[in-house]
Amino acid sequence: MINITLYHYLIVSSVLFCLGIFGVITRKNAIMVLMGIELILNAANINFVAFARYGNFGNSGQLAALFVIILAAAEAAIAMAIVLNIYKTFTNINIDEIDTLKD
Amino acid sequence: MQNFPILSLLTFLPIVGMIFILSLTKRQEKTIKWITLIVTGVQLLIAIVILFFYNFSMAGINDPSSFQFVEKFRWIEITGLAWVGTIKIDYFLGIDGLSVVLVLLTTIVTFIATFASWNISKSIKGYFALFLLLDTAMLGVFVSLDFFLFYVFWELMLLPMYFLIGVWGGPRREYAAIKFFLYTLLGSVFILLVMIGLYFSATETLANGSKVFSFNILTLMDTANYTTTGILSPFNPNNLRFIAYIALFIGFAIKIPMFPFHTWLPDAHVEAPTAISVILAGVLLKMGTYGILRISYPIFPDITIQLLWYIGLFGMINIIYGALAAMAQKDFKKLIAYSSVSHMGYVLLGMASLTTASLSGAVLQMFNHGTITAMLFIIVGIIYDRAHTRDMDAFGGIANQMPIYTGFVAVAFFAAIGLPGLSGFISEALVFVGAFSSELIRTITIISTLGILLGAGYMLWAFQRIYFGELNSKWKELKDLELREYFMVVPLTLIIILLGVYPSLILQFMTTSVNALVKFMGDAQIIISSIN
Amino acid sequence: MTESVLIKLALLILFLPLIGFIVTLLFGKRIKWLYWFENSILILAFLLSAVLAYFKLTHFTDQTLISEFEWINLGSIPFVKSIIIDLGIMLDNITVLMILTVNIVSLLVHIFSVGYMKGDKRYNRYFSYLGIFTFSMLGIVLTHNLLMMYVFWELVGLSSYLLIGFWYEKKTASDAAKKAFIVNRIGDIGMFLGILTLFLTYNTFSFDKIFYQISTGNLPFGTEFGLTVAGVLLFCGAIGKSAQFPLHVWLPDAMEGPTPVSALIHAATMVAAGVYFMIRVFPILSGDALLVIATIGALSAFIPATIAVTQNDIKKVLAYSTISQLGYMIMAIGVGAYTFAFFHLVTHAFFKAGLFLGSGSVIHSMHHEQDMTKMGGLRKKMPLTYITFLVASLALSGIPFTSGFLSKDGILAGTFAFGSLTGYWYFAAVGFIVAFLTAFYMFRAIIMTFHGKPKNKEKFEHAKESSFVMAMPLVVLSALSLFFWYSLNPFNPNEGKLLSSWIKTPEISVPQSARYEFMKTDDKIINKENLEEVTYSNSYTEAIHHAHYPTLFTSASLALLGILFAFIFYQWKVFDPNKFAEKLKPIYLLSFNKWYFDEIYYASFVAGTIGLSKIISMFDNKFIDGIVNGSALFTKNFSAFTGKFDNVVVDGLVNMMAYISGMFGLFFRRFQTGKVQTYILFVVFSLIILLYIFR
Amino acid sequence: MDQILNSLHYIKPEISAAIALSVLVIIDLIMGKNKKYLSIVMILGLLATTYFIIEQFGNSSFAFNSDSSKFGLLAVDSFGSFFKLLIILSSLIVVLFSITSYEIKKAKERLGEYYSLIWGMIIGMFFLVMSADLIVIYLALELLSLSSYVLAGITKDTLRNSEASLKYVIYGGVSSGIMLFGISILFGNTGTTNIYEINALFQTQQLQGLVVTLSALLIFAGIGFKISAAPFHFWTPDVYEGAPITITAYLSVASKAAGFALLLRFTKVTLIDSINTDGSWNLISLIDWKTFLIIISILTMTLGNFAALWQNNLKRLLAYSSIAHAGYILLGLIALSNEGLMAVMIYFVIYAIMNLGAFFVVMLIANKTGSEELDDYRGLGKVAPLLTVSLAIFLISLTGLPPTAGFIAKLYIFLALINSKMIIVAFIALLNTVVSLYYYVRVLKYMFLDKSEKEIAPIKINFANSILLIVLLIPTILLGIYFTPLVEFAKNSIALLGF
Repeated sequence: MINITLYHYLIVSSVLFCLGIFGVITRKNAIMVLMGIELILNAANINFVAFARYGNFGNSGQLAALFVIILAAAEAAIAMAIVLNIYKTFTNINIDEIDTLKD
Repeated sequence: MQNFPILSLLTFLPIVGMIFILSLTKRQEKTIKWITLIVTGVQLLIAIVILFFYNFSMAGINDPSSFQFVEKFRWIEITGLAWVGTIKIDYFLGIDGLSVVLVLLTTIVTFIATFASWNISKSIKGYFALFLLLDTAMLGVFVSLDFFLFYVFWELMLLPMYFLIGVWGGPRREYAAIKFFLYTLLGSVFILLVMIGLYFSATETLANGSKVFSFNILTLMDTANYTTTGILSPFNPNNLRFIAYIALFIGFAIKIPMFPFHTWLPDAHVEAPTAISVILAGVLLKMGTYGILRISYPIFPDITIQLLWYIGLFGMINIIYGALAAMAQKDFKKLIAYSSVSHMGYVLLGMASLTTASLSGAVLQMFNHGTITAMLFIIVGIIYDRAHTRDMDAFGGIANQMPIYTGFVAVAFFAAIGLPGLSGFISEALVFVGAFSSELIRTITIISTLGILLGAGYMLWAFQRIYFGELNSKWKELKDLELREYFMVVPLTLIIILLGVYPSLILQFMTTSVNALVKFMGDAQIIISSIN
Repeated sequence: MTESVLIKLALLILFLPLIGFIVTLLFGKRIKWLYWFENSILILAFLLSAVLAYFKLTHFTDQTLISEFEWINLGSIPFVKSIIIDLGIMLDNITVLMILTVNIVSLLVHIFSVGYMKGDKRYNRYFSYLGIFTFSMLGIVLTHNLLMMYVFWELVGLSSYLLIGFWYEKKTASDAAKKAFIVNRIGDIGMFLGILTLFLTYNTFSFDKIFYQISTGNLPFGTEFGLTVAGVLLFCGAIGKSAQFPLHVWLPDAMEGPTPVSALIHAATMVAAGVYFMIRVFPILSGDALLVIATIGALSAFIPATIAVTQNDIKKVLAYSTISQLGYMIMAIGVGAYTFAFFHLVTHAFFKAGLFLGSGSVIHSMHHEQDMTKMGGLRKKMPLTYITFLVASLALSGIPFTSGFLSKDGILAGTFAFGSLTGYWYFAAVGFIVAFLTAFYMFRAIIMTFHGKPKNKEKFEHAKESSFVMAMPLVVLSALSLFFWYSLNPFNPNEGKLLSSWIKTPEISVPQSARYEFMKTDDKIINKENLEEVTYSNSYTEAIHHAHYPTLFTSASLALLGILFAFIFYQWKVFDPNKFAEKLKPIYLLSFNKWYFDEIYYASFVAGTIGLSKIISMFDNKFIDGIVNGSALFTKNFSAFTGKFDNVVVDGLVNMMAYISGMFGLFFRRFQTGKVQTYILFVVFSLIILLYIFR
Repeated sequence: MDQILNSLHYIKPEISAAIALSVLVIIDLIMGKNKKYLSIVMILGLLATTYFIIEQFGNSSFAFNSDSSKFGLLAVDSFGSFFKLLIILSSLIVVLFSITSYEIKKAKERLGEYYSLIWGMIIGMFFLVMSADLIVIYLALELLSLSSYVLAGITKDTLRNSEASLKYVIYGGVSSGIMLFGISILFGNTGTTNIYEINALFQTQQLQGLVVTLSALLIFAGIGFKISAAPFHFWTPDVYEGAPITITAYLSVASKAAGFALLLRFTKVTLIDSINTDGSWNLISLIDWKTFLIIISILTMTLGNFAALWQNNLKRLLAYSSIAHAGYILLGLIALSNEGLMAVMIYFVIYAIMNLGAFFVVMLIANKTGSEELDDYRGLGKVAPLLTVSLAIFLISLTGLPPTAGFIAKLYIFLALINSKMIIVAFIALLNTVVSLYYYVRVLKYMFLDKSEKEIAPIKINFANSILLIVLLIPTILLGIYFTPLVEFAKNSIALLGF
C-alpha cells in the first residue's frame, strides 16, 4: 500500500488543471469547453482541500472548496443559458465557428 | 497700469469673442466676422497701450521684479502631501523685452489675418471660433512665465490649427493637417518630459518658509534653487541635463522648424488657407525660437554654451538648405514656405552667438520675418484668389495687369532679400554682426552669408517668372487690389519700411532685456561650471 | 555760410530726389505731367550742389565736415563696450565734387530722357526710378560710415535692377536685371564681410573712427594680414559694383535698359561707386591689398578692351569700354595714384555719359537699332551728334586737349612710376596697350556708325538730328570733355585747382610695415615749392614727376596709332577686317565671345546652384520626408498586400512613424482572430513565457 | 457571531445595494409589463447607496475578523470608498444612458433583469474593492463577472451580442479558474488566504520564489482579465464591440476600476516590504513585480494604441483605447509610490468621465444611425454639431492634450513616474500618446473634414440628454483648468487600511 502524500494530490490537481486548459483550447463543442473550465476549478478545489488537510490550516481550505463548488454551479448555469442563446442564433455550438467579432 | 490685469485681458479677450460667436447662429456671418475683427482690433490697441506703458529700463529675463504687467497668483495648490510636499502651480503672466515684441507681432499679424479671412465661405462660425481660440493660445505662450501654463497654451494651439488647416485648407489638407499635428505633438512630448524633470529638480521657498517644487520658469533659472538630487539639477553629478536640453531643443526646433524637422512646414503652408499661412509663418514659427530663448537658454546655460556651435551649424544649414530648396520650387507658396525655413535660420544663427547684437538681431528677425512673411503669404493668397493656381510658370507679365499689387510684391520681396532700407536687412545685419564677432561660429557665419546671395537668387527668379515678361492672355481678366487687400498690405508695408529706416522703434524695447540675457548666460555659466 | 548750413544743404540735396521719387511713383499714374516735378527737383538739386561745391571749395577747403546722429543703441552691453551705431554724412572736397558730378550727369540724363523716353507707357515711373537712383547715389557719396555705404550700395543696386528691367516685358531685360543684382550681391557678400571684420574690431562703422584706430596700431585680428584681408574684402564690393574682372559679366547685359540709364548708371555714376568706395577707404588699404587691387584693375582694363574690339553692338562696345576704363581707375588706386583715380572718375563720367547719350541719340533716330553693321554714314544726318560723339571719343582715347588725356596720362604716369619704384612694370605695359586698344575700338565704332555708306537705307532715310532736349545734354557733356575745365595747361593736369588744391592724397593709416615701400613716411620731405603736389613720399612724387613727359608722349602716340589703325581697317579698308579675323580666328572668337565668361559661369555656378537646389529639393521630398514618410515603394507593395493600407495611406497615414505604427498595429491585429480558444491559448503561452522570465 | 453582527455596519452600502436589488426585482415582478418606474427605482437605489458610501468615508477598520486574527475579511478604508464612489457614479451615469439607449429599449421586457444584474455587478465590485481575503476576492470577482456575462448578451437578438456573451463567459471562466488555481497554491504555501497575513509571512518566512511567482502570475491572470491588461486583454475588443453600448461603457469604466482597485490593494498589501518617508514603496524581493508590471504596462498601452490605429468601428476603437488607458494607469502603479497611487486615482476619475462621455456620444449617434462604423461618421460635424464637438473634446481629452482633463490625468501619472526616475518608461508612454493622437484625430477627421456621400438627416437629441452631455463635458474641460478639488479628493482617499 503506497502512502498517499500531499504530492500525489498535487500531481492529480496539476494534471487536472492541464487537462482542463487543454480541453478548453481544443474542444470544438461549447459544452465540452465549459467542462474544461469545471476541470480547472476542481483542480483548484483539490488543492484547497489537500493543502488544508496536510498543512493543518484548519477548515478554511474546505470552506473555500465549498464556495467554489457553489460558484461553479452558478457559472455553469449561466454559461449553459448563454450557450443556449447561441444555439438559437447560430444554430450550432461549435465554438470556433463563432468568430464574427474580430479584427 | 501695472496692477491692471491687462495681459489676461489681452490673452482671454478672444475667448470671450469665441463664446459670443458660438452663441450666434450660422447665418449671422457678417456679425461673426465683425466680432472677430473688433476683438483682434481691440487686442492690437491693448498691445499698443502696453507698449505705451512699457518701461524700457526693466530687464526681466531672470528677475521677477523687473517683469512688467505681472499677474501672479496661486492657481493650483495642494498642501499636506507628506511624501511630495505641497504641489503648486502659479498663474504667472508677465512680459519683458523678449516677449513684448512678439506680443505686438501676434496682435498685428492676427489683426491682418482677420482681413485675410474675410473671404472664407465655408462654415464661417467654426472658422472664426477656432481662429480666436488660436489667438488666445498664441498670446498665452508669449506672456506666460510658468512652464506649466506655457505648456498648456503651447498645446492648446494644436487643435485649432489642425482644424483650420484640415477643414479650410487645400486639396491635400488632411495630410498636411495631421502631419503638422503629429509632428508638433511629438515635439511637445519632449517638452513635457523636460518640464516634469525640471519640476522635480528645483524648489521654491514659499512665504511660510516651506520648500516646494516649482514650474516657475524664473525659479528654474536660478541655480541656487536646485536640489542636490534632482535629475536635472547641476548639483547632481549624474544629472541628465544634456539629454534634457537636446530633448527640449528638439521640441522647440520642430516648431521653428529646424532642419531636419522642417518637412511639415511646406505641406502645412501649401494646404493652409491664406490667413492661416499668415499666422503660421507670422507667429507660430516664432514660438520655437522664443521657447529656446525663454526656456532652454536661461535654464540650461551650461549646456547651451557647450552646444552653441551646433546651433549655429543648424542655423547655417537652415539658411542655405532652405534657400536652395526654395529655388527648386514651382509652387509659389511652397517657395515662400521654404524661404521661411531659410529666414528662421538667421534667427538660429543669431542665437548661436551670445552677443547682444546677434540676439537683438534674432529677436528683431523674428518680428521682421513675421511681418514680411505674413505679407508674402498674403501676396500669394491675392494672386491665388484670382488665378486659382500657384504654379509660377503659369504666370508672367502680371506686373502690367496688376501694377499696384506688383509694387507691394516688390517691397515684400526685396524686404525678404534683405534690401537695406527695409526691415529684413537690419535684423539680418545685426545677426551677422553679432555672429561674426563670436569666434566660435565665425566660419559658419561666413558660409551663412551665402544665404544673402541665394535669397536674392530665388526671390528675383520667382519675381521674374511671375511678374515680368509678356502677359499671359489667360490673365487678362485679373483685377488689381481691392479695398480689403489694401487693409492687409498697406500696414505691413508701412511697418516694413518704417522698421527698415528706424529699427530702434522695436529695438528699444528689447535692448535692456537682451543685455540682461547675455549677462545672465555668462554669469550662470560661471556659477554652474564652479559646481562641477 | 556756416558749417551747419552746408550740412543742411547737403542733406537737402540728398533728400530732394527721394521726394521726387515718392511723389512721382505714387501719383505718376494719375498726373501725366509729373515728370516735370522730378526734373525741376533735379535742376534744384544741381543748383544747390553747385552752391555747396562753391562754398565748400572756397571757404572750407581743408576742412572735413561731419554730422552724425545715434541710430541704434544696444544699451549697456555686458562684457563688451556699448554698441552704438551712428548715421551721418561727411563733407570733404571729394564729396562735393562727386555730388556735383552726379547731379550734373543726372540732370542732363533727365533732360535727355524727356525726349528719349517720349511715348513710353511707364513714362513717369521711369523718372521716379531715376529719382531713387539719384538719391541712393548721393547717399553713397555723402556717407561717413560703412553701414550707410552698404545701405546705399544696395539701394543703387535696386535702382539699377529696376531700370535695367524697366522694359520687363522683354525676357532679356528681366534676365539682365536679375543677373546684375545677383552678380553684384556676390561682391556685396565680400564687402559685407569686410565691414563685419572692421566692425568686429572697432565697434564702429564710421570712417574717421576706424582710420584713427588703425593709425594707433589697432588692427583687425591683430595682424597686418587681417588688415589686408579686410581691405580685399571691401574691394570685393567694388569688384561687383564697378564690374571688375571676374564679376564684370553683368554690365554688358545691363545695356538692355534704356540708353540714358546706361549713360547715367552703367557708365558715369553707379559703376564708379566702386572706385569712389576705394577712394574713401584708401587710407586703410595695406600694400598687399593695393597690389591685389591693381592686378584686378589691370585685368579688368585689358580683357574688356580686347572684347570691345570685335563687338558690333554700339552699346556693348561702350559697355566694355566702361569696364576697361573703370579698370584703369582701380589700377590707379592700386598703384597709389589716388588723385588721378578720382580725376579720371570725374572726366570719364562726363565723356562716357556723352558717348552713351550720343549713342542713344543715334539709336533713337534709328528706331532702336543698335547694331553698328547696319549703320553708317550718319555723319551727314546727325552732325551735332557726330561732333559731340567725336569729342567724347577723343577724350576717351586720350588725345591731347581733352580731359581724358589729362586724367589718363596721370594714371599712366602713376603706373610708370610704380613700375620704376617696385619693379612691377606690367601695370604700365597694360596701361599702354589698353590706351592703344581704346583708341582703336572707339574709332572703329565712329567709323562704322558715322562714316562710310549707310547699310540700312530705310532706317537711314528716317534718321534725323535729335531734338533740343536731347541735343543740349550732348553739347554740354562734350564741352565738359575738354581740358580747360580741369587745368588750363592742356599737358599738365597738376596746374588746375582740382588737383593742386582740392584733391589731396590722404594720410595713410596703415602701419608703416604694411605699406608699399614708397608710401612710408620716413621718406617724406615736406617741400611744397619744388613740386606741384606732395604725395606719400619724396621718391613717389619724384617718380611721377619724371614719368610725366615720357608717358605723355607714349600714350598720345599709341592713341594716335590706334586711331590710324582704325582708319586703315574700317575707313580706307586697306585690309579687310573680316579676312584678318579669319586669320586670327581663335583670338577673334575668344574676343567676340567675350572670353566665354558667361558660358563658363553658367555651366559652373548657375547650373551648379540650380542643380544643387534640385537635388536638395528632391532630397527634401524623397529623403528627409522619406525617413518620416517611409519609402514609397514599400508602401505600395504593402498596400497591395493588405488592401486596406492604401485607404489609410490616402487618408494621410504616410509618414514612417505612422507606417511603423501601422505595421505594429497589423501585427497586433493578427492575434485578434475572433476565436476565443486561440485567445486562451495566447494567455496560457504568455503565462508560460512570463513565468520563464520571472522564475 | 458577534463579530459578524458588529461588522455589519461596515457593509452598509453593500446591504443597501442588496436591498435595492431585491426591491427592484420585486417591483419588476409586481408591475409586470410596465417598466416605466424601474429606472427611477434604480436611480433612487443608487442615490441611497451613495449616501451610505459617503457616510462611511474616512472609516478605517477591518470587518469580519476571524477570532484568531486581527485581520478581517474586508478592509474598510477611504481607498475602497473612493472606488465605490467612482463605481456608483459611473453606474448612475450608465443608468441614465440606458434610459435613452435604443438597444436597451428594444429589449424592454428584460429591463428588470438588466438593472438587477447591474446591481449584481455593483455588489461584486463593492466587495472586490474592499476585500482583504483571496477567497472573498474570488467570490466578488465571480459575482461581478457572472453578472456582466449576462449583461453583455442582454439584448439577445443580435448575433454579435450573443457571441460577445459566450466569448466573455468562456474567457472569464478560464481566467478566474486560473486565478483560483493560483490562489490555491498560495494558500498551500502560506496556510492563509488573508492578504495581510500573507504579507506578514512574506516578510518573515523564507518562501520559495518560484511558487510565489507562479501563484502571483496566476492571480494576475484573473486581475489582468478584469483590467484588460495585455496579454490578458483578448476578450476586450470582441466583447466591447458585441455588448450593448451602455454595458461596454460600464465595463470599460466601473469594472476596470474595480479590477484596478484590487490590483492596487493586492500590490500594496501583499507584496510590500516597507514604505519610505518620501512615499515610495519597497516591494518584497521574492518576485520582481515592478519589472513585471512595467512589461505588462508597456505591452498593454503599445498594443492598445497600435491596434486601435486600424479600427473602423468606433466601439472597437474605444475598446482598444481603453486597453491603452489601462496601460497608462498601470504606469501610476509602476511608480510604486503613494504619489503614483494618487495619480491612478485621479486618472480614474477623469478617465471615467471622458470615456463615459465618448461612449455616450457614440450611443446617441448609434441610436439614430444604428451604426458605430467610422464610415458613417463622415460629415457628421455638419448635422450634429453639439454631439460631434463634444465627442471631439472627449477624444482630445482621451489623447491627453491640455487644457482638457485628460492632460491632468496623464500629467500626474508622468509626475509620479519621473519622480521615481523612470524616464525611459515615461518616454515610451509619451510616444504612445503621439500614436494615440492619430486614431483619435482620425475620428475628428471623419466627422469634420470629410464629406458624406449620402444625405444625412440632422441628429437631434432631447433636452435631458443635452444636459447629461454637458454635465459630462464640463468636468472634462474644467478639471483641465482647475483640478485642485480633484487632487485634494484623491489625496484624501489614498489611505489604504494598514498603511
